[in-house]
Amino acid sequence: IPGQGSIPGPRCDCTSDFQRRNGPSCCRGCPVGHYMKTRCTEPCGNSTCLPCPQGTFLARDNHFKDQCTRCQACDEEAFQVALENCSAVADTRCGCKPGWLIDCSVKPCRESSPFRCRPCSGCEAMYTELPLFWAQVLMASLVVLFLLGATLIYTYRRCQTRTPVVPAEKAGTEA
Amino acid sequence: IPGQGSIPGPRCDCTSDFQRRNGPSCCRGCPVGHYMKTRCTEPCGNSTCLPCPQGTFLARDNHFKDQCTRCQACDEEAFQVALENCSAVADTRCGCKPGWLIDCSVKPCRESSPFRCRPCSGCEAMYTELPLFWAQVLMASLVVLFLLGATLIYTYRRCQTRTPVVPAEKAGTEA
Amino acid sequence: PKNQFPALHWEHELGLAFTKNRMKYTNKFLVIPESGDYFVYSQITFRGTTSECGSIRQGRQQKKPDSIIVVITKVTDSYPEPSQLLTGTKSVCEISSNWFQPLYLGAMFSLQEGDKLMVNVSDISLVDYTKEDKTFFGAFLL
Amino acid sequence: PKNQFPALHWEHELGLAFTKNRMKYTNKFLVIPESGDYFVYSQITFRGTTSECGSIRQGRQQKKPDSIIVVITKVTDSYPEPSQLLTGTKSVCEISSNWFQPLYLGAMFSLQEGDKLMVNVSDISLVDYTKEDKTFFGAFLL
Amino acid sequence: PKNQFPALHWEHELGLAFTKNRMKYTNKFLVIPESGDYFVYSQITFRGTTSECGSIRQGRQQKKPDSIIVVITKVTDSYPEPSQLLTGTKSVCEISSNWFQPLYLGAMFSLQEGDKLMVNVSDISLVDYTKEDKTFFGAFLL
Repeated sequence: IPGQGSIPGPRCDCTSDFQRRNGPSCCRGCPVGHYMKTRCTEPCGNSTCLPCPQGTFLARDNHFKDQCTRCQACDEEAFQVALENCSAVADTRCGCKPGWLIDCSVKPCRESSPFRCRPCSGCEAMYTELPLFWAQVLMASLVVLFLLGATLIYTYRRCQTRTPVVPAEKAGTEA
Repeated sequence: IPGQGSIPGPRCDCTSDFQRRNGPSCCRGCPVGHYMKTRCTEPCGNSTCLPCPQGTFLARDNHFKDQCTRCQACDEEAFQVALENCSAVADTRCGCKPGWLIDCSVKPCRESSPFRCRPCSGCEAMYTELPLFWAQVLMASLVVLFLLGATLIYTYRRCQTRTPVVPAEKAGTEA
Repeated sequence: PKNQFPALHWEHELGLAFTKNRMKYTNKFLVIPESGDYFVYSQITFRGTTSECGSIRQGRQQKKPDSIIVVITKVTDSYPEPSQLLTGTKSVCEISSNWFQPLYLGAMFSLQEGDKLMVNVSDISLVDYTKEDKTFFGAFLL
Repeated sequence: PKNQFPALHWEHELGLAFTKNRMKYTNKFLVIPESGDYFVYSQITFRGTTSECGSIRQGRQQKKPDSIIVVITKVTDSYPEPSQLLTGTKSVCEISSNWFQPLYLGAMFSLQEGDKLMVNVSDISLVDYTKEDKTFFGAFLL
Repeated sequence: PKNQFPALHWEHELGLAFTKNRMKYTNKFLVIPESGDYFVYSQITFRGTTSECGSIRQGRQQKKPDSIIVVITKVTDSYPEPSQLLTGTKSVCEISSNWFQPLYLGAMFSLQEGDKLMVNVSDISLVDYTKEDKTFFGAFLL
């Protein structure tokens, strides 16, 4: 009936942070670490929210998700460890044991890229200043130089031994 | 009623080139560059045909296809260009700019094989008889040989100039 | 027709293979019994010995790969040319003495009664037809 | 949001593409018209020229591969973060002058009316968009 | 039984995983609740460090590749041996320091009430179990 005044109940216009349109009615969302079991029955009422089961989480609040997200597992084959175990409010944080280094498995390395953990003793040698390739180039040129030098000295010596020691005063006449 | 003579209307036996069985009735097909919107209603009538929308084509006529085929796109990452843009009656024809060569991406190369375009200036050098790698190896060994030869000749010459010409009869006493 | 790749024959009765609800198989084609939306799928396992591209002996200049291609093609009375519904295409340049790998395809299409589906491959000699669980082809009405 | 991979645009009307039964496509998203179980699938064909990893010239020390990734992501009003439904991820270290390969994904999910699905890829410049039978994305109610 | 490959354990309740309409999951098996045609599918993402085959240092002689295999197997009361419904098999000979790739399978089968489906893999240590969107297994009645 047009013009019917509505009883001035608590404001329920789905605009405040805590009430959001979810399906037909306007409900309070679920807090972090909880999933929505059932929607609220009366306007701006509370949804029924239950805690995320072990092995799942939800990191945001005031939501209507009916399923918690699976926690990721750390890749033990790649020697990863859980720096932070999964909780109802945050995913597992995988990393490396103290003294082990993160070695990204791909290039370019992205936030979600797979990685392996390497014991640090190995990583000093790997992260020497001079990348391996240039070390090889350096070695090769040293060898070549050495060889060249050796041939030079050898041929030079051979000249020396065959020439008799020329007495100083005769030296002039040869020029 | 058996034996009922049929009125000798226009022949509509679905055998002529323009009338073909399509579903219950026998209709005229759609022309090239058009798709069939709706079938003909009376025997051997015209189907309702509409032009292919931008980005699609149909290259054959007298057909009942209700959807035009998507035009292919040229692979810009591989420097391809549209030699002929897609029209309602023909697919895009992809190729290379003038002065660029088609470099098939696979071996054996087929009609539908992917290809890249290479600037021609580059391609003469690339298609020299002697594959690039062996040319490099050849060059390198020539340089090394030249260097060795030069050092030998230089040192040999240096020995020669300093040894006086030894008269033949004195040669024996040195051995 | 666009691609002249050869079409494969299929077993349609023995073992895991079957046709039902008026879906027919004749001469390399699955024949659609009634118009509607169908999910069409196929896996082809390819295998071969190493190609020239993978033999890295003749120096390091990078070679062109071979390729394996599978195409699910529709033939229809309403149009004189077949159309390519699904294509799986992969380059092959393996350094091992031999190689094998599958290509899987699957998607939904609106098909008409009488439409025919076939599977074409770039090289039949590379298809591993030895086991029905490795190479297969099917369609069902949604 | 977890992965900041770029999302792909899709053609949804021309050629083999279509939307029906109130399934909508807007601005890179398929919009779910009614709650239920859906089969969601996609194939992305990637192609590229050989990466640094495959060029074995500079000595034999094994290199890190590049990678190609496709993710089918759900965006929903009920939760402020998108969730990854399906991920195809493959390392790439080809020795040939160029390479191309598809990644296919498909599975069933319980989706809500208004949920939006998109396809993200690690590198858009590697996606082969030239033909609709090589790169596609779809969903249907079971 | 034909292939002695180990079977995988699956999560069937948490995250994206679910069972409904009397489909059960027990001890590595999906149990078929009623006879009918089912679409069965799975993706396994494998990952590993480079095998001997890929290390090209020891001379150029081509080596035999390793392989990754996934098999969807049906176990039924009506017959004492399991039967292989779907097999994905790929050779692996990567030159990069590590590799990762998925194998996807999916097809329709006529199954009986009580039939059990499992997924076997050639080497469990190569399976990337870290995220549910990369490795999954499912079936639904058509």
